[in-house]
Amino acid sequence: MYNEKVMDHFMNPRNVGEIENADGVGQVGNVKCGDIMKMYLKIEDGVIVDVKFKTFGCGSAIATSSIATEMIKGKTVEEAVKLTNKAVVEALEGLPAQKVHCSVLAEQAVKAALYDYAQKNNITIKGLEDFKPVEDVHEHHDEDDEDEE
Amino acid sequence: MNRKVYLDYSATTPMKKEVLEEMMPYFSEKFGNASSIHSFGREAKKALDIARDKIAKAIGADFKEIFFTSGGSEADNWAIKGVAFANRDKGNHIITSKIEHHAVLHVCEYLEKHGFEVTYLDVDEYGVVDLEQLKNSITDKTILISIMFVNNEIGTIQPIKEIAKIAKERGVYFHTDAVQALGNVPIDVNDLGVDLMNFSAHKIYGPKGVGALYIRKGVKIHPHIHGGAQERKKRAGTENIPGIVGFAKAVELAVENLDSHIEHVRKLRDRLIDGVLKNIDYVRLNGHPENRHPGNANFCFEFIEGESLLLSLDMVGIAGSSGSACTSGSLDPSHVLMAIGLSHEIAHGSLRLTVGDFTTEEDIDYTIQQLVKIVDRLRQMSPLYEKVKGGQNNV
Amino acid sequence: MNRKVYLDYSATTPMKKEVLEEMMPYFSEKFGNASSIHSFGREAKKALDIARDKIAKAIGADFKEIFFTSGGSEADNWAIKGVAFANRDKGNHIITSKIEHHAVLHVCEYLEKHGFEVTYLDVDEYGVVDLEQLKNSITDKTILISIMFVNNEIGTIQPIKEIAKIAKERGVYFHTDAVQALGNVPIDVNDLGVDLMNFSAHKIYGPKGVGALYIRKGVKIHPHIHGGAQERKKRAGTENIPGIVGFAKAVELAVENLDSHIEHVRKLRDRLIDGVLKNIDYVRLNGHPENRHPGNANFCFEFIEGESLLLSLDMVGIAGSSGSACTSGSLDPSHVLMAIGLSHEIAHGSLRLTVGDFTTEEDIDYTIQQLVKIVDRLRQMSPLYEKVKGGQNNV
Ligand SMILES: Cc1ncc(COP(=O)(O)O)c(C=O)c1O
Ligand SMILES: Cc1ncc(COP(=O)(O)O)c(C=O)c1O
Ligand code: FES
Ligand code: FES
Repeated sequence: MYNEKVMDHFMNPRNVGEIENADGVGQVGNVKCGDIMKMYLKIEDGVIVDVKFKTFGCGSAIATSSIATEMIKGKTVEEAVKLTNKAVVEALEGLPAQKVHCSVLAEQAVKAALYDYAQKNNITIKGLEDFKPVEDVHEHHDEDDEDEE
Repeated sequence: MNRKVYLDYSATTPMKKEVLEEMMPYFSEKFGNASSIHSFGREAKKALDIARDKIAKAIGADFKEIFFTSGGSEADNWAIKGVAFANRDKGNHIITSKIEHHAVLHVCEYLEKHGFEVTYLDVDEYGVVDLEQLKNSITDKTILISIMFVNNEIGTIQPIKEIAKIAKERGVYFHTDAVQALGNVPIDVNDLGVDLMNFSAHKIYGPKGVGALYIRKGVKIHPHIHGGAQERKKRAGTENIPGIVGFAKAVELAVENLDSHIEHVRKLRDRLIDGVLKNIDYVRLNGHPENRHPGNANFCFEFIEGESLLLSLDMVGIAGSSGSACTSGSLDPSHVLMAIGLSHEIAHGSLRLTVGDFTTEEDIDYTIQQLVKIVDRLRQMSPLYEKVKGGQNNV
Repeated sequence: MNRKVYLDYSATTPMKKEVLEEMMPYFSEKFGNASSIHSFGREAKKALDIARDKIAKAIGADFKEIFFTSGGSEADNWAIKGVAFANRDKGNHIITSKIEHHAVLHVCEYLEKHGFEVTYLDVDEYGVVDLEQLKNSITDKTILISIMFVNNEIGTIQPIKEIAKIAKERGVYFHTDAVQALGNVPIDVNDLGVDLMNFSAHKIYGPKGVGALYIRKGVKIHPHIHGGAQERKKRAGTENIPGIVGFAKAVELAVENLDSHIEHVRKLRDRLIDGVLKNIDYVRLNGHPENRHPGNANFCFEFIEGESLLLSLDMVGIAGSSGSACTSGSLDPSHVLMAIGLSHEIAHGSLRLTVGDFTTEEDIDYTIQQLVKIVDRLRQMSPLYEKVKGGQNNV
């Protein structure tokens, strides 16, 4: 059901853990599946120098967290904000349709951590103006319920 | 890592050698259509009759009360829709439980859209239906009670005999889904007093795509598949003779070896449960402590999620399940675990391991050892575990 | 008398060696439940996907348009009931023909009891439906046309493409029962333009208890068996992997060898027809002279009755049928023969002989030789024959 890349990030997740005195911490959850993702950012001069995550979730949730941390590490805050779930799915070379929402969780966790950083430092980040740190991510993609009774 | 440990016998079983041997002649030699009057047909008909007779005898039923289907789900659908529509003039109320298999629940939901009313009985923390609630739910509109014999997720065995007694007193038909019961608990339809009961061959080392519905003589039920005169005009379609012959053999073996099977799987299952509870913290055993399927173990591991647990087990060759196989595509936590009162979060960390005839002690020990490692690894990643254990688990 | 000649390939076929070989690994080794996420399950799922893909390709359909069932009858039931109930808001009128298989006719009769109206189209003396009558029967209440591709008794092939065109023009769904067509005529769902089409594996040297329904993308149809999420949530039940794998292999062989199969059976069938017509008086060939199933021969022998003919043939090892196998329990003359205008008397003397891949020239010659003797013997006993032949036949 998952491709090799996803399984690799699931079995050998990169950047698992926590950062003490992190500059930004974000936690998001998905009501439908109950999964939770937490991101920690270390930011110096507007650059993400370290990132760690913890995830309570399915294989896809763990794999997307892992690859998302890789994708934003070393990036500027402005660049990291632009991370989309689509890019995460592409980086993982695809996810099963009913698992695409897990990647939304990863995007939201990164944004929530950046939002926390912005709040703490009293700054605004371009692209995060409308962000609401909600714990519930609703996006869901159900495959084929086309013409059920 | 080449070791393979199959602990998902409640999802399906490998066919036994004896079953396949029994089926072999019917594929290409004795291949006749049982409805044909020539020698090829009569040969097939004879095999069909013998198979029906074996299964009838195995559950104390009459030959004419056994109807073959394509599996457990079809039989559930037939039993419930068939009785509901045939008795619509008497009433439109059906009683079932919250922990039924989807082949019962989704049929009930369908019937609700078609003028029926359904009561879904609660279960206690062990998954046992409340008999008082059952009694109080019966009205003069009630035409059917459908309560499963053995739950497929948590293994809990229901008080079928008591339910049958209540149903009989109130003149209501009683159907029980015995897919997980056959071969794991003794079954006698008259002793139990049920009116309809269904089975599936592939759960008892028989072939996939075959099942049966027991319909007590006199029960008013609609035919299920219209067409030819097969199955006493109630279920049309050329009979799957090899499948039915294999099913009968599997039932025969299951009944003959019931005691030794139960002893074997119970011993290993208990070893598994003991090992897990002793070596892992924050784990809960779901289902009834004693009155349960002898091969079933169902755990909730707090702070971790079922799919990642399953995937990790799979990576070391261990096959388990989180709930029933047919819902594994779904994101919702098990309706059974919700019904016994677990929270979403805890229900999410569920793992069903079911032991079978080919399971060994080494399989169990290997599984315990791997589970300890995997649970630990996943908990280290979990933001929920962090809170419990405090700082000490930081990397 | 040990000679056995099987001439009932339209009732069922022996499984081919290649089919069984393909199935074997899935009974006891690769036995997983296709819904399980572990390696055993994925292995099963892969086999299922490959099988579905093979069958889709063989008929020019999309992978997602193939739904597995337990056989031809279940698929007929699903197609018709499923479309009827799902489109009830658009209308309640169904058009079919008088010569359909009972799995279609009895479903239509059932629907008539549940608020639907059914037009049963006439056929001409060859068993071909009347396209003008079809056109005139369509009303704005018509939601479904169901006309079989190849008739199972007299072998007549219907103008499916023309019917599909008419259905499309009028915005009505078109289902065709292709159980006897698969492997005997070329099939491409898009070229034909049908919306639903069903098949049965055991008619094409595949396993019993497996079939499929092709459902064109977008067709509004209700699920058939409620329960697990199998078959895109439309047909629940653990998939019969060995059966489905065998079915796919049988379809593959049938499509690959279509031309040589047709040539082989047509040659032998024509030899049979010629031999019978040349050597026996008062015999009639039923069905269309050219547009027919390549292996089908259907005769009426005047002055004698079908069952005694069948029994006599069986005594010399020849397996034939009088009409479809599933009505052999019935005493009524074939509804198909009545529809093509035969009298009760004549219809009663019908014999269907269907030739298949394992039939030989010797089988045919032996059959002709035996038929001559048997028909003569039975006629000598017949009071009807007496009248025709006058005193000369009295004992
Ligand atoms: C035309 C036709 N439709 C449907 C069926 C039913 O198929 P099955 O026996 O697989 O249910 C048959 C054969 O019995 C048939 O010949
Ligand atoms: C309790 C119960 N009922 C019904 C079924 C359905 O049986 P089948 O897969 O043969 O359709 C199953 C297994 O899937 C089951 O465990
Ligand atoms: S299933 Fe919800 S995050 Fe994966
Ligand atoms: S006399 Fe035998 S069927 Fe009527």
